[in-house]
Amino acid sequence: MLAFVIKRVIQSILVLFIMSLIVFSMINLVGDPVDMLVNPESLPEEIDRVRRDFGLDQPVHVQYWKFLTGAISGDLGNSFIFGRPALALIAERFPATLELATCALILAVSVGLPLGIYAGLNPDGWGARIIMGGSVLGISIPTFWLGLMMIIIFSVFLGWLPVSGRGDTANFLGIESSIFTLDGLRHLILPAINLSLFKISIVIRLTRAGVEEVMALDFIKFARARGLASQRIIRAHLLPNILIPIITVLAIEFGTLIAFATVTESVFAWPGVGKLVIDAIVNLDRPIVVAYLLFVVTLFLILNLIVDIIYAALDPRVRLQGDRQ
Amino acid sequence: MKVSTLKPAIFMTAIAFSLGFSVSSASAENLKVALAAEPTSMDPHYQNLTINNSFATQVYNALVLQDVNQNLLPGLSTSWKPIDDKTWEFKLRAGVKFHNGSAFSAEDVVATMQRAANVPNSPSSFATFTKGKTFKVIDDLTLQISTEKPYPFTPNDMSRISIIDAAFVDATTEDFNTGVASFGTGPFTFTKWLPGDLLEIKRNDHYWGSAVEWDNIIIRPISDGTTRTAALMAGDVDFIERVSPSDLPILESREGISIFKSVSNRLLYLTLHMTDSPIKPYVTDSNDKPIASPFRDVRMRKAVSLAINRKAIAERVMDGLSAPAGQFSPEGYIGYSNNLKPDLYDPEQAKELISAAGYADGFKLTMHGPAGRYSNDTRILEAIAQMLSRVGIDTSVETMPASVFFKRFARGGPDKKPEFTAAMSGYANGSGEPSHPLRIFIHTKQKERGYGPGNRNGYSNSEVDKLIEDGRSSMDIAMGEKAFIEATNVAMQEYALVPIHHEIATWAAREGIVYEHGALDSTFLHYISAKK
Amino acid sequence: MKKVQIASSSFQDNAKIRNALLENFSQPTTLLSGGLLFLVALCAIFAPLIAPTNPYNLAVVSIMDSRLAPGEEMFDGTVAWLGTDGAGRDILSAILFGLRTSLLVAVCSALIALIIGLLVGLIAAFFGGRTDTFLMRIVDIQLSFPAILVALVLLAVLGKGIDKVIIALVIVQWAIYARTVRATAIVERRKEYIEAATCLRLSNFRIIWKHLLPNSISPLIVLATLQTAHSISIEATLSFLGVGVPITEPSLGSLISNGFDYILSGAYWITLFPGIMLLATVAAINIFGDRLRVLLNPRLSK
Amino acid sequence: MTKLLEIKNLNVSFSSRLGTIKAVHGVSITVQAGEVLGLVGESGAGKSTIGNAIINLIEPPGKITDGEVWFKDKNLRKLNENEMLNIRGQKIGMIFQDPQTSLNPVMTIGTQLLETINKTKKLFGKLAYHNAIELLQSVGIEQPEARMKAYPHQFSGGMRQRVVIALALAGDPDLIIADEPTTALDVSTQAQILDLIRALCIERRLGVIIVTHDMGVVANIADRVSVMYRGSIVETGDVKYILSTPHHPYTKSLLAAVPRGDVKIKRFTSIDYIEGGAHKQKRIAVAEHWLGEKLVDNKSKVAISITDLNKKFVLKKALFKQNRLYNQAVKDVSFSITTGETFGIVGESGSGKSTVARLVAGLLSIDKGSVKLFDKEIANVPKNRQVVAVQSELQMIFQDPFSSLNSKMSVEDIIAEPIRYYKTAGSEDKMKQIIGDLLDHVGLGKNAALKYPHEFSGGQRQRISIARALAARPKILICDEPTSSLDVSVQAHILNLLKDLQDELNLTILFISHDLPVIRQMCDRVAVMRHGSICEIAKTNDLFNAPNHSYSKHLLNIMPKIDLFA
Repeated sequence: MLAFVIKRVIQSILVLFIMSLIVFSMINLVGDPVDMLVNPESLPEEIDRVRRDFGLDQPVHVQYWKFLTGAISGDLGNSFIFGRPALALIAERFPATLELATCALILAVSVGLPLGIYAGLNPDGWGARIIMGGSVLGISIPTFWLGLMMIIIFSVFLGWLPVSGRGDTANFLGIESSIFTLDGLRHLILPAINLSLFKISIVIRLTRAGVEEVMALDFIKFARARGLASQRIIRAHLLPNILIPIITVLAIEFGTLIAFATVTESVFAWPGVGKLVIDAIVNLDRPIVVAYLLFVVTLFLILNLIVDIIYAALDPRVRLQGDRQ
Repeated sequence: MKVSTLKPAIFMTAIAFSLGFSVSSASAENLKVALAAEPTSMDPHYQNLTINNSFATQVYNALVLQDVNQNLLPGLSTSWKPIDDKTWEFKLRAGVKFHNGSAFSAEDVVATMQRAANVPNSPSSFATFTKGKTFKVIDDLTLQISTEKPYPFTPNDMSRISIIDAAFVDATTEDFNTGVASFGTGPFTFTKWLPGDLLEIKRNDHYWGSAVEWDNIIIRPISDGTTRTAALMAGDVDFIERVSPSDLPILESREGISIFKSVSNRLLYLTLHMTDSPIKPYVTDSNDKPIASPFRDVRMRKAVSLAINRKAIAERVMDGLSAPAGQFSPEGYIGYSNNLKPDLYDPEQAKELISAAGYADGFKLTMHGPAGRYSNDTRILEAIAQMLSRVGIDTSVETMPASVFFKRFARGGPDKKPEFTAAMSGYANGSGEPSHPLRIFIHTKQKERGYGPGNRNGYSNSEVDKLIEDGRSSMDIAMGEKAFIEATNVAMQEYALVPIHHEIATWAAREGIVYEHGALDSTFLHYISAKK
Repeated sequence: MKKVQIASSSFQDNAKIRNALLENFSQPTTLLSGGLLFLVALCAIFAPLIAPTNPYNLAVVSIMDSRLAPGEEMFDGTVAWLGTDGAGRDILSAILFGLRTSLLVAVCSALIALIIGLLVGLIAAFFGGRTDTFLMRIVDIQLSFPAILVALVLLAVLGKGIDKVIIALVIVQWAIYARTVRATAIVERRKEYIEAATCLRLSNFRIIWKHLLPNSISPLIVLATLQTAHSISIEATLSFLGVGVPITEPSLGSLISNGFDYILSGAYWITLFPGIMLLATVAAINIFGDRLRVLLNPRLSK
Repeated sequence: MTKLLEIKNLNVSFSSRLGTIKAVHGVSITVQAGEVLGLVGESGAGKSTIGNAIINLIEPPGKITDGEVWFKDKNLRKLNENEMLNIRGQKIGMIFQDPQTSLNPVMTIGTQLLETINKTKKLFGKLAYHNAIELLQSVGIEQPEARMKAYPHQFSGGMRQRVVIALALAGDPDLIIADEPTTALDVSTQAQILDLIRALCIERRLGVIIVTHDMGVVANIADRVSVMYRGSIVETGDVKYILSTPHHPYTKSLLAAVPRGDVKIKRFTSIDYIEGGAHKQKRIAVAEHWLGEKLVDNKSKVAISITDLNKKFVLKKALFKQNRLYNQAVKDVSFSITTGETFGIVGESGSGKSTVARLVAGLLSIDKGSVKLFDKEIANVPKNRQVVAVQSELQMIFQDPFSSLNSKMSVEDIIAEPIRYYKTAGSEDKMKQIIGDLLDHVGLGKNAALKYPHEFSGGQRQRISIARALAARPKILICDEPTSSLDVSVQAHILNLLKDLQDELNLTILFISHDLPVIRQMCDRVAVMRHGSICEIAKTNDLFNAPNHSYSKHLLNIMPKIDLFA
């Protein structure tokens, strides 16, 4: 187990290193952040000063080396635009994204799982057809379009829910979140649904596939032959066996939720990391883009690690080794 | 609710308290505003950026203020005058106190000037406005500013720098962001800032000028235009800026919404390359062979201008939110020339000019422009491409994110020269100083003298250059403006740039709120008031 | 454990497979989605022939025709049955041409990504050991980048253009294919027919090409369908976020996102019709892919 | 004796759009308490369907179309699903074929036992726990308290099957239906499990139905036997009687096909009753044929010579060598095979016999030792042309007929591959003719060439595999359990074919099998393997008559014997 974790950490650091190299050189190719920053009325020497101050006058490899030495001591550089540490900016915005993604995930599981089980157990019924048809729609509708439609319908025409922003937050047990206020919840509903819809569909499909697969296995048949009632078979034999793969997939999906929140956040003006990073990409605020990508990749790597550990904890057959497969 | 006298210490505590535990109950005196962008910092000297500057005017004052049409008004300085060719004297306002209670004096100005030019990590500093100026304190309320050469625009420059308490001359940008140092003399005090989410300011009850009527203003940044409109319609906010042109009809038809429009000084223009060698093959003949830029010929530039149906763009693309332009300034604005009118749509004459210039067989042109930088920028480009295609210039459009566009626009070609043959860009005069656009875009490029940094098409006319330089060294402002207008006349008739239109700035609010608006498209919150 | 497979009568097996095929292909959903897909493909291929106008020809499109409601007549007399967009393009024509662009982007990127992924996956599975570890780590790196962000950054680097969108989507997708292929191929690799081929001392290339590839490709076909649908969606999202195809040659996605600016002003048709087309196309591909999966996986078909 | 179960005229059919397949028709059987009924037949005969039909667990689209199932005095067909729940487990227990998949992998054995006891005996808490412990003891599981907490994967196959039996017994049923209960087990475990079932049957006076394809199992355990053929019962009677004097031609041929462990016979008697679709073998004159062209130049007397062969697999990877765990699959194995000889390796699963085959074939890398084919060293030498040439004279027939053929290639392409690759035929036409001849020779007929593997049954596929091997014109053939997944009747055909080929082509054969009777019929000499090492190498007759090594004796002892006939 320890060897496994150590090996993973080493691999992860390698991945992060390569990734930072790619992102760094890629962003450098794009444009010149100075053009975006300096006011056009400024004097030419002002442009040179900014370039010098940000170290942009140096060759890329020198800039990268500086970044790398800084990164080792936990400093990913200051945002060009905000002049503040990129990591601090991300950390500041992250709770909002986390809150959104968590709600979306909870929605995805609490809606997707029961529907998927139902569809898997009654594969030929009308209910299952409707559920599976719905899940195809859920996968097919682009998130942004749905988000905009939801704003039009629920906020503008019906006026039920607010259009954008995060709403009031409150502190509960040390967690600052908008879940704890009515206003916050009202703000959260639309973005969370918007973000979760795709995942609900994924969960439905995964669950259904899992149910169909497990139900065909011998041990289910044997359980029936032992005279166990269907209720018991579903609860005690089917569920644990489908939950293991689903939980592990969900952990990874959580990572993509956070990454995909970018779209939802820009539709609903949700003050999360996604919006920050879109703006950073547009404005070539390289430190933020690099820091964010490193942050997300780290998150993915950690989630992956957690997934493997959860898997080992849930499935008695699996033992962690130094190798993944 | 008016607090007449409050001890500074208590006041400080009150601010500190409100920082930690803000009360967000919605009362009638609170105003909720959605802006298209938020400042990048609460430090008024951190970045010389339009949104930062317009927000800074809420919390801070400069020596000289500008009204919504960029006319200069007394601010922390009550009057100013040149005492010789190289020196301006400013009389300062008496009895002004910073939000933290300390009194304002000439020392604060000197300290501010020192800080403004030297903020570490500033992505765009205010050094431009302090460079070459020496500040001399005569007494508490008198200040002399001297320059190396005669310079008539010192008051304009002074309108750009927010004055802070000398006690915070060494404060960091972070101190301003957290509110530790952000004490100005402006109509509002800074309450809290959750970047990306909201920004709160509170009325300064001790403001020296006319008081504002809102207890608190809550600003939410909503960058998407449709979402902003939806937020107003849904009642989430009371006031929005920059209504999307396409959303205007529905807002206008809706009960309980007022709309404010005015022609702004934001100009959209085409620049056409006019030196010998094409920098990249963005102009080709019908066999796709690169050719030299046809726009060296003034007839071709004129043809392009005549081929553009500005009225159609205003009506069809901008939903009426643009005014056809023939020069940098909109009518009634500094530097406006009465001799210049926007070109009228005349495709026939355009075709004739093209034939006369020898391009009757047509050619292929790729136009470039930024995406999402200006209102409807890509759509305008597309419309222009349609129009040019109709007079025989087979035009295609390439748009890109602003960050990429501006780099290539300025230095994308070989030897770090401008890359595009035809490109669309925008301009708005920030300082209200009339020579500004001429110095940047029209004057022959002379980097070391600070002339022509934005001259990307190689336009050069020594007569125009001389007029600009003369005007800029005359302390007689009226004389100077005449020279600038003359320079503008010549340059525009030679199509140094092809102006398209001035954007019409828009604001919308729920009924009962009025906004005093002018040629600036930024939003100044203290100009929002309740209808009496 | 000894593996004991009960050799059921082959003829019965055959009948089962054929049965499954027939049953699947005659199901209304399959027929409907397949038919729709066919229609969509036809529309895309023959767009220049069937579209009333050419929305990509700027000399024809006129801004004076902008935002006509469905059924109104354009300047040149053509009736815009589905209305026109903000630039004066006939929506019906724009949908047909946009569909072409969207499908081109999706199919090309899916195909190229499939080929790259196939190669990497097969090589990793066949040679195993260090080669496998090395290639799969690269796949891991690629997969740990969130797709939408990679595409965003890439397009910011590359600029707009159909070719660039395709490149971005390929980079985003290839690893998924590689991983899927490897998973299948590694199972196939252990099967005895590969050992038999090794016994014949065939070259590695031949074994991979003739034996491993044909047997590892079927899950990819399903994946490719679903990824195609997904690509269309991603392309639309990218266009929404401001990177993507050039404005003068809109895809379905950019039509929708452009049209969205007008929805509050009542010009619903600009975003609605392309939206419906997008939804129908993506849903049809997804349903078809789903059916295909059932079909190609005999275990799932009853 | 009282009738415990009586099935009258049972019909089961599977319907689909293409028509209805009658899986079971007109089946009537009875089982008495304390009696073991063997239900024997080859795959696809419908015997498992009967087992499922009794407790009404037929999966759709299968359906019982007619018949009655009387259990004691109840007609089970008249009961609804709720009433059936009280029959299943409580009155009738089931045991399935594969203990690996019969148990929920993520639930402890204890929980699975307790939930069954809760349901069937209505016992809870301590009482249920003690009952579970007792059950585990009764099926011969040691340290039951500790094992209660274990998960299925922590048991060996045999132990797991005992747990399955315990689960089946948990409700004190009167009847046990065991569906191929020992097929997935090793020979020695198989014997133990059968003994256990027999013992329980006597002890608890259970009625038992054993569904099996293995005549040996029936002979060992059953009191009476019903022989099934294509959904019908062709013959029922006392085991001894049926085995010694079968009446129905199917039963006769089935028995004739069972390899005998007691005496070696030249060929299996030809059985035409079974593989209905098989062609009459059309022999070709090998000596004058392309196939025999290279036969003359027999370079060496020793075809295969192996010394001190070693192979280990990594079980657990670790960063440091000393932490790694290995499985020594093959340890110091040496033997040599003379040209034209059939050499057998026999052993239980995991004994390393297949690994030896793959090492010789060059499919696995060799850790240590030497392998010579016709005096040419192939172990750990660079792959030059000569090595490849000698290696390609060795071909292999694999165990699983389903995975050993590339299903995406036509039979013609499969067989043509070596001919095309090495360009041994001269022309395409010549090649087609050769393929036709080969197919004729292995008894499939020319027409098979254009079909695909999935159109053939297991036995036919094994013939295709043989034709493919022949197309490479091998001198050595390695057969790795070539018939272990085939029905006995088909097995007999394939073994006959291999014998013929060896005679005609003077092939050297390395024959791997776990099945002693098959070894006896096929091999000249035999090596007995256990835990990666060879225990004993002997002439086949000597080994069977007078084994030296104790393990050989043990193996021979537990070999299922059908010595009732003759």
